[in-house]
Amino acid sequence: MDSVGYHLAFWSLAVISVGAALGVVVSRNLIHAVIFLILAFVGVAGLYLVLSAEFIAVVQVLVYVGAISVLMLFAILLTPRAARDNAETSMRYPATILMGLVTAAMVFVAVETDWAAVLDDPVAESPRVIGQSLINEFVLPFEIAAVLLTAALVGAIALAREDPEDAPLHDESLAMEARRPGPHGPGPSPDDGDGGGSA
Amino acid sequence: MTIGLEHFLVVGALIFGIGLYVALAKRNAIAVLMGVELMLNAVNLTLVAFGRFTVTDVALSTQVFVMFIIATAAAEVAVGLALAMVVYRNRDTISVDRINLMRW
Amino acid sequence: MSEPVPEAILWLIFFLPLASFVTITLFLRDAPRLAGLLTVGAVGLALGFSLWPLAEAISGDGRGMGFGTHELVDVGSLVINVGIRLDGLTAVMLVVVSGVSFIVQVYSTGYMRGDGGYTRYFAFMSLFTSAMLGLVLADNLVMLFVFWELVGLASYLLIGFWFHRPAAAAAAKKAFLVTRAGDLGLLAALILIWERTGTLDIAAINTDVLALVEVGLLGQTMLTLFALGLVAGAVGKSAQFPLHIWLPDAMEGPTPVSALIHAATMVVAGVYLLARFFPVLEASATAGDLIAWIGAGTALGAALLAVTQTDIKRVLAYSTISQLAYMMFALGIGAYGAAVFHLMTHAFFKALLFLGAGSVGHSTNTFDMRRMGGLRSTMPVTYITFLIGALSLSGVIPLAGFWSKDEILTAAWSEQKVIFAFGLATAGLTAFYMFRVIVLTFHGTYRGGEQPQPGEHGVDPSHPHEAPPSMRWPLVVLALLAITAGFLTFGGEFQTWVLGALPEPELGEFEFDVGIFIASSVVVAAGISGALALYQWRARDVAALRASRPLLPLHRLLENKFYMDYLVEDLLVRRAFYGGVARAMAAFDAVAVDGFANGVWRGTFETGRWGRLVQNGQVQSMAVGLVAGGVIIWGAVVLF
Amino acid sequence: MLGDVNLLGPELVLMVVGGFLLVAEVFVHDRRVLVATAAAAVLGAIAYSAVLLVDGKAGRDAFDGVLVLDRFALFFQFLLGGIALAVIGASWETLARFPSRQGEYLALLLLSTAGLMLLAGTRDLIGIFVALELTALSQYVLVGLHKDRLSSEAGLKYLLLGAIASAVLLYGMAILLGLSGSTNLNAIAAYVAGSDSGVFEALVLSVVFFVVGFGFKAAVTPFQMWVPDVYQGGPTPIAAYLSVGSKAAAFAILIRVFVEAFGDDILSSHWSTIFAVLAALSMFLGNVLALRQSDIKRMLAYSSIAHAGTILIGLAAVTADGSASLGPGGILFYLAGYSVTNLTAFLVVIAFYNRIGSYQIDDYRGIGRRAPLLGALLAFSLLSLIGLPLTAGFFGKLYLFDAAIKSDLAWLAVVGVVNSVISAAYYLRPIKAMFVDESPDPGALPDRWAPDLPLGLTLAATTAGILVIGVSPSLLIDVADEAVSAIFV
Amino acid sequence: MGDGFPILSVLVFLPLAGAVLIALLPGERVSWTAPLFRRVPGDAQTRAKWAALAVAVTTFVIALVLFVLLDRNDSGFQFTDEFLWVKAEDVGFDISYALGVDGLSMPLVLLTGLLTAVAVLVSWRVDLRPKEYFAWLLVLESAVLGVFMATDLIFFFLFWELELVPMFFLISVWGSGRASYSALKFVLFTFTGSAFMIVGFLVMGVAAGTFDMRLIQESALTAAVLPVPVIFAFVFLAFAVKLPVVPLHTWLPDAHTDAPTAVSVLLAGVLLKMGGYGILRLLFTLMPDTAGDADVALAIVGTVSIVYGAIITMRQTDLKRLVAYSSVSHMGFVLLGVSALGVVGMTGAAMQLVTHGLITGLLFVVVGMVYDRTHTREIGAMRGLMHHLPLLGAAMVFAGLAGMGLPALAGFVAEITVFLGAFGRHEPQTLVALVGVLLAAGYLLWALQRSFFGPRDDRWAHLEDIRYWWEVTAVGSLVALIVLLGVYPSVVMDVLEMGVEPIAEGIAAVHPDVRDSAGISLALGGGGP
Repeated sequence: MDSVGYHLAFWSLAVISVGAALGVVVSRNLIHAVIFLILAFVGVAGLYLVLSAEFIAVVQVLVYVGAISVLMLFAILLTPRAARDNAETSMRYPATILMGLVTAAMVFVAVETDWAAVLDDPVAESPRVIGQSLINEFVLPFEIAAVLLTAALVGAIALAREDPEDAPLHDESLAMEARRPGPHGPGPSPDDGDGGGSA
Repeated sequence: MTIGLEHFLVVGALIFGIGLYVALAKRNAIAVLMGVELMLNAVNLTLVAFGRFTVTDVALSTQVFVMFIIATAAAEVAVGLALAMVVYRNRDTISVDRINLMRW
Repeated sequence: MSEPVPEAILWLIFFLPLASFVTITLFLRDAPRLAGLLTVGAVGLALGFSLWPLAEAISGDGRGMGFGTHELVDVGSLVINVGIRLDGLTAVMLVVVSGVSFIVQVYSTGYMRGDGGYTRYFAFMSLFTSAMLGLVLADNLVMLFVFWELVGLASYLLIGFWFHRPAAAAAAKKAFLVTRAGDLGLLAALILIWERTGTLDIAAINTDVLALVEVGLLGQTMLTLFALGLVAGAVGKSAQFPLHIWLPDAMEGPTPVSALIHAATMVVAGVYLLARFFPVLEASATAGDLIAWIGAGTALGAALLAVTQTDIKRVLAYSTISQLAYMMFALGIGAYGAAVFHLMTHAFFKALLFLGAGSVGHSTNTFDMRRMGGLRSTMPVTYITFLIGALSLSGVIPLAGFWSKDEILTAAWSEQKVIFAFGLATAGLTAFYMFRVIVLTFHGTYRGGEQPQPGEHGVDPSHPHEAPPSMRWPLVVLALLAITAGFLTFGGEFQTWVLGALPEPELGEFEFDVGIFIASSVVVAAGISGALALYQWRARDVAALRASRPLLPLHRLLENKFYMDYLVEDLLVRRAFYGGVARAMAAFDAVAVDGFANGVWRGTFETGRWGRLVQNGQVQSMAVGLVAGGVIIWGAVVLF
Repeated sequence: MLGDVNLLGPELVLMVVGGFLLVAEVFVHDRRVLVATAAAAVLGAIAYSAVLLVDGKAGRDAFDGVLVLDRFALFFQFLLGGIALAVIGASWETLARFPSRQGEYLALLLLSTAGLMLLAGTRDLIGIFVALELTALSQYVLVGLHKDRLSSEAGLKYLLLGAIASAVLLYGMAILLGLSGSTNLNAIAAYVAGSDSGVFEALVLSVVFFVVGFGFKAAVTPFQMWVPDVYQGGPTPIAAYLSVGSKAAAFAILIRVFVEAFGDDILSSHWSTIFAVLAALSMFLGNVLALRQSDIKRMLAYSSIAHAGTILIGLAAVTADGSASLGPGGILFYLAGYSVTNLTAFLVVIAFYNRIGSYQIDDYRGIGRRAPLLGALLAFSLLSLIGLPLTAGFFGKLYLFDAAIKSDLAWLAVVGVVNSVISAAYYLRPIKAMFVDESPDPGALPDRWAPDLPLGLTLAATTAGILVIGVSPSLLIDVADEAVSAIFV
Repeated sequence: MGDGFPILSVLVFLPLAGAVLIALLPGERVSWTAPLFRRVPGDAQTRAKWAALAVAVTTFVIALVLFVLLDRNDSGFQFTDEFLWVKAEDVGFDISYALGVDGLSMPLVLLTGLLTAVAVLVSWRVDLRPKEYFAWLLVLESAVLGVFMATDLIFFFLFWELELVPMFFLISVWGSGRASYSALKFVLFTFTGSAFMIVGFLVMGVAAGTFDMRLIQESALTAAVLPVPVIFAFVFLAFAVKLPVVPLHTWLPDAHTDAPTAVSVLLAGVLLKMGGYGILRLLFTLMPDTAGDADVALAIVGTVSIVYGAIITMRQTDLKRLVAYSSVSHMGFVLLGVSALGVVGMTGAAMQLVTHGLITGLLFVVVGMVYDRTHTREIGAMRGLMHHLPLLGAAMVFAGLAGMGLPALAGFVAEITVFLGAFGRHEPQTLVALVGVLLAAGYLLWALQRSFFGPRDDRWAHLEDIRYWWEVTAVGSLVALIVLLGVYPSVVMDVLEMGVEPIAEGIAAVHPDVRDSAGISLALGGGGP
């Protein structure tokens, strides 16, 4: 269990996945960010292998690397006029602090909690078992998930496709544009005259 | 020392944090989605780790859980990207800084 | 020995004028003649009926006789009754009030003829008469207070009768407020006595209070406070210093009103009140001395002020104040009978004087003596009667005024020499200013009166003429009374009736002190001759005399009425209170109190307005809020 | 197994018909058919629940405890079914704006409703998660379905935030799973009851992440920031749906998880404090920020935040003593009352928008004179939101404040009443605009105001609801009480 | 009596029904009822006002009959009419629909009936949206009647809140000046107060296990989650706002100034009374011990209200505002009276409620009539109105005199009773309060002098005096009652005393030192605090 390979595998994979995740953060170009993301996914898949969850690892590679990442690449390519740089918003400072806090909290919990952990070999783990549990105790979530995927699929299609009535923007938004308060300050709302108990 | 549960949890925590940062700080909506995906991966990793290290049939339920998460994550991304497309069609941008017609 | 008066009769005396008031206001608004006649009739009947109780009182040596009481309010331990107390004092007051009122009503029918508010006038007059009668009939403090206020109301309405004159409206308000300031004292006394003794019945108070004091159940201080409250009320109503300032202004009312209300009846209510509670006053030395000194001071001060007035009614007004003060210090020094006696005589001759002044004004259309003169020839009856009144007031033997005043002086001599001195000086001054009035008004040459204001009814003053009979006869009757009323004192008759009203009645006796008689006569003669010398024969130039060094400051002082009006009205009320305190508080109310309430709301709304900035629509800021919330909560729970 | 499916009946009806609609939309374009089908489906679901109730199936659970059909779940099935019906009724004219997406719209509405019902009826973390995602994804699409600037923006915001929130929630679930070794709430409850201080931080972390995840759905401060934008941008019927439907389900699952799983004394003392604070925060933030809104949809959004706070009082009032069930009971009662009330308000807003094409309160000036009935209904619902007597809102607040006082949270009750005062200030503004102010140009106001039939019927129903609950609340009180007593076993 | 004919329910809901009827009268929007009213003559406004008058008068007559029938020897609630409304004992509160009148509430009910009728009369010329207007007036009456009759805390609160809605509309729609500002201010002030009140009620109900005000004992409240004084304060806040008590009074002048005449009449005439009534009915009945401890504070606040209010009134230049502020001063007497804790003081306070209702009602009626004619309320702008409006002027003078507590008029009886009752317990406060009487005379007479007296002013030549029957009726009835209560107060006072006695007994039970006067028998003289 404490074989060198095991150590090596864990550490390298951990470094890869975390490093790749950091790469998503630092890379200047969105495409590169996606590449790093894929790398991170792969790293996590490796960690699954280390955890001897082969089946999940496979799914991970298939779905994340195969589907999601590609999907994102497509999305990026489909939005040519949008900025391609991987820039950050003014939220980065609070985000940094928050990241620190959250990570700290999680690490604290991970380290300080006395988990009922055991180190001996895990119960044999096979796709079949998972499949069985899917159609036994977890059949209901399974059904729901199926519906969910359908819903998402159809929804995504409904959103993405061009419908005849969408040609002109809906007047609602135009009206909103017209009434939209200026970008600076809250802007005097039309009711400032008498909105309430004070005058 | 031996590689125990904590190690994987810490790795998960780190990835979660980084994902959070990406989600909170990146300007491009798609990048934000990437961040979310990272966070979900962290959760998955944590779950699988629990499945490996804490006894009983948790293994099953954890991995099943992960399955569901992966599935929904995919669905989420699909819908998200679709919405991003719509926004792009309307506004020629998917920068979260400019997606603020509505405020106050 | 006549048979006892049925209570109904007494009530009738009170209700007759009231009925006339109600009838007039409700039905006779458009029938002036009828209104006048009704009033005269009602009051006349009342007079007639009030002779019976008088006879009763005479035959019974004025012993008090109570009638059953009628419960008005009964709440918890508070029982408010209405009831009648009849004794010498009441009887005398009844006759005086209804009598003078009757005469004045007759006079008014002539005097007010052609005035727009004729009916209103008589309505108010009836109201006043009935209220005044009720006041003297009342057998308990609350009822007394009720009518006490009501006569004040009537006086307010009648002073402001010509409300189109700003001066009149102002005077009415002033009169009501100033007297009401005094009434607060009375009210306080009422509350206090009830709270302490649980009774409001006058007779009970007069007897039991003393009993309580003797057994030490009721503290001397409490008694004194009670007495002081009464004194305050009296000072207000009877226009004693420092609350005398309203009476001169009250002359804005029609002259008959001044005669009836502000000379003969209402203003003596204060004296009546103290006479009613004479035992209490006696029991509390402090209050007695206080009222004695107030009286003495007011008597002299008012007399001095009367000297400089040029308006005949104001002269009479100040003289009224001074005469009331006479009665006051009489009461203060314990000359109870004398005080009431003077009250009666004064009612007659002062009413006479006012009515005379009225008829003068009626023909000259002014009350400014500088525009009169020489009316002796054109208005003989008025002159003669006025002269009688003046002599009686000055206290010339054997007119009524002499006897009453003489008694007071006698009592003062035996009680308090200083006060006696005050009284004597006042007597001299009185004679002086009265003859000043006579000379300026009736002697010399006519100075042409005053043209009536446009839009007001008035006569052409160029040819003054004697008043119509309806105004002449009242003068004559009053003159007779002013001559003869004094003789009631012989043998202490009058005193006996009045003293009979006291808890332990005693017989009055007639005492005549030659020394005092000589003293007063000399002083009076001096006053009269002084006036004649100055104004008739012009021995000295008055104007120069006024300007002369020693007299100048005094004259200033008198012209400005000791600066009392200025002090009270301008400084105290207008500047200090209205312009100062009230203003500050109003500002405080608007800025601080209301401002606070509004401020809270304004604050909330502004928070709402600027707080919206948090929702800046940037999706990641929302996410930050979301996650931060979670972390903070976790930290909070784990750390604490 | 079949018995299990039977218990799943109501949701199944919705999911099946929903799926059918997705397909049918391709060849059926007649709005009447589609709407009728959807309505029928919801009615069928409700009927099914009724049958189950009458059948005495209440209290049974299925699918190895993943699904439970206790009175609590049934209560929410009826409530959510009613809400869905109302939303369908409200959507008639809205659908006309995207004819080629009517099918998806209705289908997703049904699916998300099914998800909400499952949420109220599941007792398993995985079940919770999947149900949550089902509703969430459908709602993301629904919000964006206008596909115009505002709608798409709202959809994207909702999705991004929702994704983050659910990621956080998932981490919480993961920890809980790792600790307790089970996804079943009962097992978790057992574990929590026996847990020692060594796992306290972890437990609290998962609890807090649950608060975040569910608080997001329930629109509780500080997880509420998406609410105004989404309500404003999304189709108004959907805004109405979110304001009552998601809220109801979110509170259902909050109650279930926190009472059933985290009901242990020490832990509950902690989270009841958390909820008390959050309740106060939500009320103040919602009400104060609503004061200056000029768009009535946005105003109602903030008000729904405030009401979420008020409802949270009920959870804060869960204490160890005998009256523990009072708070949750109050929540259920309040949710029912709030649903009818808020739906009425939104329905009138929709009716007005269909005529004047504006959500600006200032554009409501003078409407009360032209459309007295509609105006009166809006006014009535707003008064109910304030909590004036003889309305549903009154007894709701009474019930919750009563619960708060019973569990020694008088201060929270005071905060609550103070907030009702603040809320009065802005709820009165539309009323004033409609009935007091005069329209700047009365000529611009249309003559015809009558709403379309479905909306009219729905409006009548919801108004009746307000009145009934407001005048004789006893029945609902008993029902709510029974429902929650199913949780406290 | 509980199962007799539910006469009180009829009384409460008759106006409401009338309101509905009026709302359904055919008008510009309501057309479908037109056929039903084809026979009825007149336009919408005429129908509305006649209907309103009919309903109001009927209500008043019923109230009058009840007043006569009221058993003078039964100090409990009579004509009671109750059933369990909200049944939820397992969640811990039962709310009952419970109506009843006793000596304390009956006169106020009568007053409400009368003033509403008067309000309808003075609104005879209202032609702006008349249907809504009269409907709201009647709704208001129902709410107020309910407040005076409810014997269940929550039921009481229900009517207490209900009254806000009609007031909001009446002021903001038919008001003048900053109407909507004043309306909102009124609503928010009242609502703030009542918000705390309901908390107090809930705490009481939870502790006592019932909301029936006849069953709640203070002893039970000691176990409440809040200390009893806090409950007392919470509930008092609502009544203090309503009464109003300085410094919570600033809504009153605004509301009065901007409200239409009829609403001012009702506001001053009956709405303020809800505050005083509540203090007696709830605070003093349910928490006698605390009330007894709070007496000094109450007395001080009352005195401050009297003097402060009067002084502020002095400065007012708007006739209506002046009258409004005078109400602040007069309501102070109520507080002073109740703070005496004795029968006399509290009866005086209750009497003050009734008499002030009549007097201020009359004042507002007259001021309203003046405003309708001169279209100004600025005292400075008026002068010599008396010449052209003698009757109106007379009414104004009468009202003014009554307002300053002139004897033989209603106000005096109440005030002197208050003084007599309060002096024994609060000597300094009472003596200070006496000044209020003088000040009252000051501002009223001064206002009269400036507005009605003075030289003839031809600007007013065209004005017409009181001449229409509705004006005469409105003014005449009030005048007559003021005189009647002035010369024979027992008519009402005995009834009030009957209502107050149990309250006083309750207080005396826990505060043995309470007494009206030393002189139940003379032997007690000289004692006292």
